[in-house]
Amino acid sequence: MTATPRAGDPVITPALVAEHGLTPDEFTRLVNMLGRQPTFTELGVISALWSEHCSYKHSRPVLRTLPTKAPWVLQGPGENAGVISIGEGLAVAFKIESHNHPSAVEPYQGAATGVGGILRDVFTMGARPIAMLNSLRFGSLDTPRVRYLVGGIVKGIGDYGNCVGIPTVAGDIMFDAAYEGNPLVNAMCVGILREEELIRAKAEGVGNPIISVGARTGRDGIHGASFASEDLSHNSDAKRPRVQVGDPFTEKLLLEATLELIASGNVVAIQDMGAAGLTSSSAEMAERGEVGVVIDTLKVPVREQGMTPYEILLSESQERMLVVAHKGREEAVRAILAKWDLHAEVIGEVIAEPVYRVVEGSHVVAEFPGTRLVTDCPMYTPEAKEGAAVIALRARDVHAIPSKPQEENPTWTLTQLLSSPTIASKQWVYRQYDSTVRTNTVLGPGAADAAVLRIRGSKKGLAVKTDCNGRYVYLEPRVGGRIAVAEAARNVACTGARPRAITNCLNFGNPKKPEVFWQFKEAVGGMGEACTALDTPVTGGNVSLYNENPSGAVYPTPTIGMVGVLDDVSRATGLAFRGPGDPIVLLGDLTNELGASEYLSWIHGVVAGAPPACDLKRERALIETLVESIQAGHVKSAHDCSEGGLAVALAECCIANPNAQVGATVSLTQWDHLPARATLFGEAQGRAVLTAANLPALLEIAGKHGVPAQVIGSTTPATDGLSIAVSGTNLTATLAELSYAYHGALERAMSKSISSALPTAEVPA
Amino acid sequence: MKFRVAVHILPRRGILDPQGKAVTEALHSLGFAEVAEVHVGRHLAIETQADSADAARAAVKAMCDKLLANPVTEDFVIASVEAV
Amino acid sequence: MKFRVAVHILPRRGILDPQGKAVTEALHSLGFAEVAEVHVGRHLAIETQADSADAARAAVKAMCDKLLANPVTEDFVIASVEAV
Amino acid sequence: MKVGIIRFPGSNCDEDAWFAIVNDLREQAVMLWHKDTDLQGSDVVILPGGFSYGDYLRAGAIARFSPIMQQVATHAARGGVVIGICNGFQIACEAHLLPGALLRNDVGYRAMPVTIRVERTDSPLTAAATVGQCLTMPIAHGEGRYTASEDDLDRLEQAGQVLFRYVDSAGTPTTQSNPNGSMRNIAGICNANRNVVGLMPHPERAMEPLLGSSDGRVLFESLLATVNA
Ligand SMILES: Nc1ncnc2c1ncn2[C@@H]1O[C@H](COP(=O)(O)OP(=O)(O)O)[C@@H](O)[C@H]1O
Ligand SMILES: [Mg+2]
Repeated sequence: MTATPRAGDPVITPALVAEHGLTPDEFTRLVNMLGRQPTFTELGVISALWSEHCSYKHSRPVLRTLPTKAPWVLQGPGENAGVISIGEGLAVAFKIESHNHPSAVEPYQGAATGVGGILRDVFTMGARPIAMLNSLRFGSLDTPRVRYLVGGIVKGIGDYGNCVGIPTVAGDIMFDAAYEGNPLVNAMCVGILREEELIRAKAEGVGNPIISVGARTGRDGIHGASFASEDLSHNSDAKRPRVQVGDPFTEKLLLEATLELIASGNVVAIQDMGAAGLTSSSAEMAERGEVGVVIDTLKVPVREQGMTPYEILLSESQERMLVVAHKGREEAVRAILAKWDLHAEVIGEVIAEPVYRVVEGSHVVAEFPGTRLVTDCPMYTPEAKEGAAVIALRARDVHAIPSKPQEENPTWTLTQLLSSPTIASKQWVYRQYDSTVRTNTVLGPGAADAAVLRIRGSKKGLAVKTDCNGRYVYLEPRVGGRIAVAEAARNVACTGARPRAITNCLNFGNPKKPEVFWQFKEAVGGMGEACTALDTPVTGGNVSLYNENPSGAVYPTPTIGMVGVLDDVSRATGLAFRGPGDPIVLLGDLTNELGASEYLSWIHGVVAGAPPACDLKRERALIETLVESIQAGHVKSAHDCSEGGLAVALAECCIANPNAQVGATVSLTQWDHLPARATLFGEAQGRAVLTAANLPALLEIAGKHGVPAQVIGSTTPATDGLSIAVSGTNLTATLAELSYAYHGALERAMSKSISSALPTAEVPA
Repeated sequence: MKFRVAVHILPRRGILDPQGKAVTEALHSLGFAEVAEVHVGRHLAIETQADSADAARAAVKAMCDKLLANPVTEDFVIASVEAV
Repeated sequence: MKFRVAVHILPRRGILDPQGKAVTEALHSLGFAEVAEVHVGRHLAIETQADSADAARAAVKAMCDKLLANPVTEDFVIASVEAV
Repeated sequence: MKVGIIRFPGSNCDEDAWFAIVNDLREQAVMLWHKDTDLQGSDVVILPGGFSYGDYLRAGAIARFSPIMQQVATHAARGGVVIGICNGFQIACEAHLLPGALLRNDVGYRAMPVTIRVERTDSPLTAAATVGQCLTMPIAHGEGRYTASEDDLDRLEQAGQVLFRYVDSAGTPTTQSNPNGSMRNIAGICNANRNVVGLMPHPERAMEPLLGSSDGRVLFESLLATVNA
């Protein structure tokens, strides 16, 4: 059969091809593949499948270099989500995904539908979602537009997850002018399943019906996938109607129905209709199963009259899934969905003939030979070259930057840093997220370096966290890529969990720019090195390119979503000091590193210097020390040193729990060869601040792993405040002043916002 | 002069209106089978000072454009302007 | 016949309307100092079959009494009934 | 004790309630589907938290018309115990099983631990507690601002129907300790017959020290004491 145009189809012109984002070479490839001119419908299908978002055409060769295997990895990259075994027959499915472009245009719905999409990716594997995380990057909060974005995005994430009833338990947020105009919204979902329940999105079995499940198809978000592959420019505003609206209520029904459907054994495969909707879900399922498919657009349940096959295939209406069922079980499938007030409609069939065919009743509107529609896309390896500007910034001698007069008093500097939105408590955000629903949250947002969840019926627990310091990656991509993994692993290990595997979301600029592609290659390289060294393979992820606007690209931001396992969840350790009289132990060492620090950026407005060195052997040793000593019960609290350095980490340990604050008296005078500001605010890697339950045992374990460990002070009653002796000066602060700076900063910044009155921040009721 | 201006804000046609859908289905199950469609939006009653009704209307339109309605997903109508 | 009925549902006077207050403050901070007060309620657009405009109005009133408005805290007004 | 937990489309604290009864209290529980028409001999009915019907229109407004709500009303009219938690409280108010209404919080959605003070012990949810006892447990809601007319509130107070109030760490109801703008800091009430109780905080999320608080236990133990009395 051959596809022929429908009455009223636009004529295929070079301009129309260009509008669909296809290069002339790509179009030639399409014509060769078909052996004829494409129909309009075929052009639409290919423009979606060969978009960056679906095809990974600029990133796939680089991604292939990442380590993806370990005995506990049950499913690596290539499926809806990665899956690892955690023993006892239990497995964890998890994945992170970006919704940057939709959120920039319509923050509330863009972020909400991002959460919806990643949830579906996890429950289509047969896993019950148990936790959500989110990683956000914004410009400066001084800008009303940024406050509007923050308000809408946070509310969108909260409303969706809260309504579905999945706790949002962790994440990370940073603010930097580099993200002005291009906020990053990465959402991660973690689910749990029994190993035997794992199901893959692989169409199989000739004659099996293909079923559309869930919401009806409307004209929402047509070409969202190609949209996500373009720079945000001024005329993006004209593309606004593409934005989809989420319905978390339907999602909740879909979640329950899907898990019931999988348990029923009636289905072969399930996939979310995400970016490029029906097109990509059906093509990807066919490709994995190496089978042909036929789909009849007249059978797809639609929300609006007169939708064309083109629109039906490319719609990104939310809360829909594509199911391949066993032949003859159609009624059983319908019955399960009907229980949840959802529809299921047979819209096609798995066929032996190796083609991807779309019909509208009896009219063939698209037909592609072969079953490799997605991977037959052209692959590119663009030129990669480091930008001269970054080389110069990195080479700058940041120690030559003079201190400000106010820094004479290091308490001033500390309170300034604690109120930097990047460091300050994110309570304003996570108070909008239900973090305790499902009653598994042992350590929620703000309580520990990573969130900890118990697993019912097991002694084990999971620790999860997202991280990435884009400023480090910008200034030295390979090192920044390593640090992103190392920091996420450290955060997870600080709760007592062994880091096990990662998912990642690669947020970069336009890959056709040599300096951007260089960042991409280097950062992924560094990430891979760290994953190998820390034994945390990559199980999946997502690439978001073209995060640019006329003023430039975002910082290269390879967000890491880390999953770790605690053997005994009752040992899970928080970051807050637990009471007076405990010895404070510093694991790791102090260095004279200030480059790329939050101190330079927030206090001096300087983004320069090399990021701190990241020695992966030492990171590994630190992690081993943390896991072993915490699981043995020798540790009362643990917090790693990250943005703001040791002084900020110590302050956070004192004030993190607003209801039970604890003072500390610390001496760092043995490092008097270092400048005080490097000692206090330098961001040397591989460090953590602990309080010991059993000091000799802790020191012994550190010694065994070759990790420097010293007692630097002890905890005191809250009334004693925080005091840190450094060479030549003394930092003393009341906990009240530290708390005011840290706990109130974000709320104060956002209270200038009018976003709480904005409509996007108000609907639905 | 003081005016009371009423504004209706409704989800744009064609954009998913989950709230309207839920209410429609609820009305059906309550026996109001004759209901074809419901859309749920916001009603704003704004009391404001202006020199004339036209000026009040223009000011409220500016408020809607700037803040009250979401240009991406909603349409608004200024339903009435009354002197009070 | 088919009718489009518009309903306004507003928080009863005297009941705290934090949303209205937030909108008022936001308008002030955007420079609309002339705004005295804003109340935010719901606007419903209902398309329904009925034999006459009066019958449509009566049916919608019944829907409001039963489901659409909360008698404890809200007042509703059937603002318009139009044949379509 | 047999507890029937009603699952509405959009309920999401139904399993949490089930675990609280079955795992923590070691009593019997049964999940009841909203389309069911039989309470299966439940002594106590729990309307759990969540977003029934997406909370579209108003929280709880659509769920109250679910088929099983007729049985719940009959059970309540016969003096049977009904507990509405969070969304369940909203449903109970919409169904007129409890007086008043729960409006949108003055500050927007809030998820955080709160402290509530037990005001009365003559209710099935507080029988095992003591007056003035302070309990810490999570809230997680956007529409929990308890509202009624001043007269109705006076009547509620007089009849001892206010069971819980939001308080500070010293046990005093203050504006600061009120997380949602509830009138008179009300966190939970009962009906005039004292057999239907609604509260916004989540006692079923505060059953184990591992999760940060076991202050919810005393409320579930109260149910047990009431049913076995
Ligand atoms: N977007 C968010 N959503 C939920 N929790 C968050 C978010 N951002 C930060 N948090 C929580 O706040 C705490 C501090 O986070 P972060 O500053 O990233 O810690 P660290 O510096 O150790 O990586 C963590 O418990 C984290 O999970
Ligand atoms: Mg940390």
